[in-house]
Amino acid sequence: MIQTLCHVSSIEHIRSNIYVMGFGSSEIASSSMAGQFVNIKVNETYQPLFRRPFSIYHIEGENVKIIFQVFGQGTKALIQKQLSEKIDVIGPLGRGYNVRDDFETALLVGGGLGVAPLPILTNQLRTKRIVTFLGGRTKEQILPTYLENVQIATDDGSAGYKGTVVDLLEKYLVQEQVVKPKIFACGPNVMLKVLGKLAAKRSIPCEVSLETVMACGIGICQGCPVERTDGRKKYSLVCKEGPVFDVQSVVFPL
Amino acid sequence: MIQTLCHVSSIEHIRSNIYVMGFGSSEIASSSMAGQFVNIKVNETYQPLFRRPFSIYHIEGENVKIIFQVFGQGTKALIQKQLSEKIDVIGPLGRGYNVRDDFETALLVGGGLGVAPLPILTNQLRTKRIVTFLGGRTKEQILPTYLENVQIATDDGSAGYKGTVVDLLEKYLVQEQVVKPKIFACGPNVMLKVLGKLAAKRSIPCEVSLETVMACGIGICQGCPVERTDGRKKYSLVCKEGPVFDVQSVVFPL
Amino acid sequence: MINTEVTIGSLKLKNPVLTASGTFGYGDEVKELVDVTRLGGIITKSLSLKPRDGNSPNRIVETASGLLNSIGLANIGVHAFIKEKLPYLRNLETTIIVNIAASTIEEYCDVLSILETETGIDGYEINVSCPNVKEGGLTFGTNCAMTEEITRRLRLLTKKTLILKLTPNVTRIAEFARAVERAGADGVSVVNTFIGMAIDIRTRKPRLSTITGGLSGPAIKPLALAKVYEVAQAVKIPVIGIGGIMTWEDAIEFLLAGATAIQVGTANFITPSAGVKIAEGIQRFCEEANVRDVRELVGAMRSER
Amino acid sequence: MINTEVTIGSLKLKNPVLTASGTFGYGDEVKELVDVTRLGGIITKSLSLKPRDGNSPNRIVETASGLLNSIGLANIGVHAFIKEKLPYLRNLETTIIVNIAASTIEEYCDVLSILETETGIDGYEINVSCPNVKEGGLTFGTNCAMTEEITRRLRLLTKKTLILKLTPNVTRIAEFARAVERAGADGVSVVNTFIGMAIDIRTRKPRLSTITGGLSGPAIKPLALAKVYEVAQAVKIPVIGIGGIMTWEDAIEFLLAGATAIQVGTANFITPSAGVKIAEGIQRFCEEANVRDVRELVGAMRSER
Ligand SMILES: Cc1cc2nc3c(=O)[nH]c(=O)nc-3n(C[C@H](O)[C@H](O)[C@H](O)COP(=O)(O)OP(=O)(O)OC[C@H]3O[C@@H](n4cnc5c(N)ncnc54)[C@H](O)[C@@H]3O)c2cc1C
Ligand SMILES: Cc1cc2nc3c(=O)[nH]c(=O)nc-3n(C[C@H](O)[C@H](O)[C@H](O)COP(=O)(O)OP(=O)(O)OC[C@H]3O[C@@H](n4cnc5c(N)ncnc54)[C@H](O)[C@@H]3O)c2cc1C
Ligand SMILES: Cc1cc2nc3c(=O)[nH]c(=O)nc-3n(C[C@H](O)[C@H](O)[C@H](O)COP(=O)(O)O)c2cc1C
Ligand SMILES: Cc1cc2nc3c(=O)[nH]c(=O)nc-3n(C[C@H](O)[C@H](O)[C@H](O)COP(=O)(O)O)c2cc1C
Ligand code: FES
Ligand code: FES
Repeated sequence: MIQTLCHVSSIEHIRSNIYVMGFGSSEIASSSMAGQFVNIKVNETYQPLFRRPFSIYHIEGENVKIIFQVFGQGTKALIQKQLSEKIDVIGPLGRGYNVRDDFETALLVGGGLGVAPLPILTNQLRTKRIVTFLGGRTKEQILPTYLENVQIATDDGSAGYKGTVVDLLEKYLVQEQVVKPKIFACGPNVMLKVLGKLAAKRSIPCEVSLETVMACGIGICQGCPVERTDGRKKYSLVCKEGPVFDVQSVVFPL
Repeated sequence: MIQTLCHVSSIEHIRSNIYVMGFGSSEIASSSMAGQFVNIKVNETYQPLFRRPFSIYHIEGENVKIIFQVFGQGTKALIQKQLSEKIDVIGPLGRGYNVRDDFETALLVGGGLGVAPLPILTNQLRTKRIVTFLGGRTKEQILPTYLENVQIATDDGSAGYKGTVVDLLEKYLVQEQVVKPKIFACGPNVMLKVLGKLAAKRSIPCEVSLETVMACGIGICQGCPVERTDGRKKYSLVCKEGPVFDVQSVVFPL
Repeated sequence: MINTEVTIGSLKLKNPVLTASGTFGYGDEVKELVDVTRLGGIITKSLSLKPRDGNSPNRIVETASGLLNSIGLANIGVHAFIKEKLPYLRNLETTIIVNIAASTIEEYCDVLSILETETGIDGYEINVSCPNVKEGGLTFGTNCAMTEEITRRLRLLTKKTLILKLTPNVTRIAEFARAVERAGADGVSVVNTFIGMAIDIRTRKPRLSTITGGLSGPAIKPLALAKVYEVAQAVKIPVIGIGGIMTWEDAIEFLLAGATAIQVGTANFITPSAGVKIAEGIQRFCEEANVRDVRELVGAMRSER
Repeated sequence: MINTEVTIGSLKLKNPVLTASGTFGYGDEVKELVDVTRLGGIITKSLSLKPRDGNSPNRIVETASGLLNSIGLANIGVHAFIKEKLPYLRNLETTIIVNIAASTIEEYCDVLSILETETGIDGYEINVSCPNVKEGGLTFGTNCAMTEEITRRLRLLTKKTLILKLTPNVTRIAEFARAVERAGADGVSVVNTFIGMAIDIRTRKPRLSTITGGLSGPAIKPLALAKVYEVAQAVKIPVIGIGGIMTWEDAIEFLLAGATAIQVGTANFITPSAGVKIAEGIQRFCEEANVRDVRELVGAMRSER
């Protein structure tokens, strides 16, 4: 974990309001685990006041890439950046996916921009068999770059299976013989919650990456609790003990 | 006086941290009097919260130009603007110089960026004889563009007379026969105060443009008082009753 | 058709958006920039019996998302108001509420009595909460019994809508709201500015000539909203929400917290037509959220867990 | 050589910059990002007798230049603190001040007594001002007699530096400061957060699970500075200024207003090394302004007109 001023190395406009931005930091690039995030101060003003957390999307040499949708003040400020301008980044942060478990098939599930941690994850799962399931409202929301064996679900049927990505995964599990599977997911809470039920029913281990509002991202504000199911303690901090959790260990706030 | 979203039509980097910016507004361009100002919302955030007032520098067709020095949050945000981006301007505001008095020679005096209202003033004084006195710390601060019969004073002697611009004016008045003069000035308060004494001594009418912090620029906040000497009332509002005042009518806050 | 009309005492406002006292002059300064007839109403700059010069400069400081002011109730006095400003205001098709400030109970009574003889005034807002004057102001506004007494005395003098404007600089604002309700006020305006200060570290002098001043603007919005909520829980008379309202979204927050109407202050300095835009935004929000009467929003925050 | 050391009670701080309770964890979370030995000291997250889970989410809202929080004093409890955190803190070359929160006077006494048996703690800051808990918190902090009584009782239990942390949510904070001075406190921390609130207009729900919370950050700086000034005029014990300090310039303002030391809170969330940078900035300012002892700045505002 470091705080560093790094140069913006790439800004790609992917589609409609989705951008991929790269910045150079050999320290972050060399130490990031899939599912971890960076916390970015998008400008030098108090508007916005907080940093904005973004999943690490891809690592290319010394460059760390994030993918984001232009949404509010933070992301609007971010796309104002010019190439080689400096940005203030803290990372890598949080606990990522556990890729060292005993499993053979990695089932990657991304809903909408929940695809964000899947490319770096794909990279770090090189020795495993990977099947990737992407869901979105329309085909526009499907971002298969860097991914392997991609299966698509869209709400409006504009690409792939018409329905939710969890339904698609369920159909796949029914139809195919999957050897020692483990699910790695990221997406909206509603999706993760339904996915948790499917994983429980089929006894498949499943890790999910959560989002909450974060003031600090490093465990000093206590602002990002997620309720636990295991009774050991009431809450975990998403920024420090997560953002990746065993899907069965957390209660999804809807 | 209108509020208008207008396009940035030009951004010129004049020298070191001084810029001239133009924006298109036929209404403002056609109704501006020398000494009036525009009040600009430099971005859409609350940082800075207030508009920033700038003297009207020059009018070119439909384009209104301002000149400014990059200083703090407002001017930093202003130079981020791209050509043809929109900015939110209120203007023209305030009471400008009275160019219809009974005088024959206009003595224009500008200290530093106090040169700002002099080009438009020069234009509106076309029928008079004009002599312009510019002062600055160094030659870098002298901006003679659009001006007539320019005489220069610098503190360090790097251009023209070595000394203050008021001293230079005094020398000029001693040496030359000036017919029915009137002084039009803008600059730091210390300069205007000394100038006021010279004008009083020589019984020359003298109007000066003042600066204060302004929250509204249109007379609704009562935030911009300048103390009066004439006892009629204690304060005048710089934004509405000024920014141009008879130098003998105001007390300079130093 | 959506109903945007709200009622405070006997007063009907065509929409819930008023301009806050001291932030819209006497209403005539901005006529070139704003169609004031589209506001719910105008609250004029605080008037005192005699004209007041106001505090010496500097009176204004810009802070992070805020405005610190120490105007000191500079105003032309009630007589000049009647002569120079009221004729214009009287003919406007919008509600006119005159704000009164004073240093003694008698002065409040005098100013109100003088105004009572005039036509064209729809109601009064009583400023017992200015942080920037030596006498009156907060000495009254932080004294609950005094605030109650002022209300009681003024109530005897007018049948028009009487609104007390409270200061947030107290431990329990609800007590003050209850006191003025008891004393017969038709509404409470919540809040005036928060006491604040800034220092120029270069000169080591306070940035305001009076050392402390009042903070307004977006910075105080969360604080003002909490005060409005506290008061709305405590009294039955309408609450008028004020503090950092810059957009229609901000205004809706205040309505949901329990405000029947809102006032736009600092926003006018940046965009004099802010109030009109906010009124339009509220209307549009109602259309889109299928709210047929803006009053349905008042206090409609869902606080169940 | 410039002296940057300041004294609070018997405690010497190597420089006037402390990290504020609840905004720097227990000091160990940030060791990769900050050289904590360059701080004047660390004030740890409020400790209660038993661990506290804290409030349910959502606990955090970003506002205009501000942070609204309702953490609810989530903490590991005094025993776990002693076991898990103190060993690390004890060995740091910086001052450690432990902040204590409680729901009863007895609990304050119990926690302090337990901590008294440990080495490595240099002083205590008593939080009687948390706006986000049902019991204790503001019920104490807005009650002057109670605040005085807590101070008196705790004073009997320790010879270490005892600091009371006051809430700004009162009419006259100076009265509280005088009460704790009278009761034997070595210093007062001014201020905790301001009560605030925000509503999600789409869901119509409050953005915080507790409806209201506490506002911190740049938005409150002018307000906090006015409170510090008020308190510094009223008491002789050192005042520790807190509220919206993001830069060394902000810190100097608080010193000039009368603070002997300052605390950095919200700024840590954006830049965990903010405190160190502020300490460096103060030092540099002294060098450039030819101030040989930082204590010369304390209360050095020039308020003559
Ligand atoms: C661990 C983590 C990883 C993330 N990774 C990514 C990523 O890879 N790509 C990406 O685009 N975003 C990601 N986010 C979200 C991101 O941090 C920003 O919140 C988001 O980009 C919007 O920021 P903004 O400043 O543009 O909008 P804001 O101005 O902050 O938000 C506008 C509105 O949306 C609401 N809002 C903002 N964020 C959230 C949220 N997370 N949940 C609910 N409401 C919200 C706000 O309350 C506000 O009303 C991640 C968040 C976390 C916690
Ligand atoms: C009628 C009028 C006309 C003006 N015309 C011009 C012009 O033509 N060109 C130009 O460059 N500027 C002009 N100004 C000043 C301008 O409005 C801005 O104040 C200035 O550009 C600095 O703004 P900023 O946001 O960059 O700095 P800020 O961030 O506002 O200021 C940084 C620091 O400087 C101080 N400061 C800012 N402005 C002033 C001031 N006027 N007096 C004393 N201290 C101040 C602030 O208190 C702050 O500490 C004019 C002002 C007025 C009132
Ligand atoms: C420059 C200025 C002058 C003000 N003058 C008055 C006044 O004369 N009387 C009054 O009751 N309130 C006055 N106020 C307070 C406002 O009416 C309002 O209560 C406060 O600014 C908070 O609202 P805002 O955040 O929308 O500005 C003034 C506020 C400002 C900023
Ligand atoms: C997330 C958060 C948690 C806090 N927790 C505590 C706490 O446990 N005990 C306490 O005394 N103050 C607590 N505070 C208050 C801060 O210590 C400080 O007084 C306040 O934030 C104002 O300073 P700032 O504007 O620099 O943040 C907390 C503040 C924040 C923002
Ligand atoms: S975001 Fe601060 S503790 Fe998690
Ligand atoms: S700046 Fe508002 S009255 Fe002049």
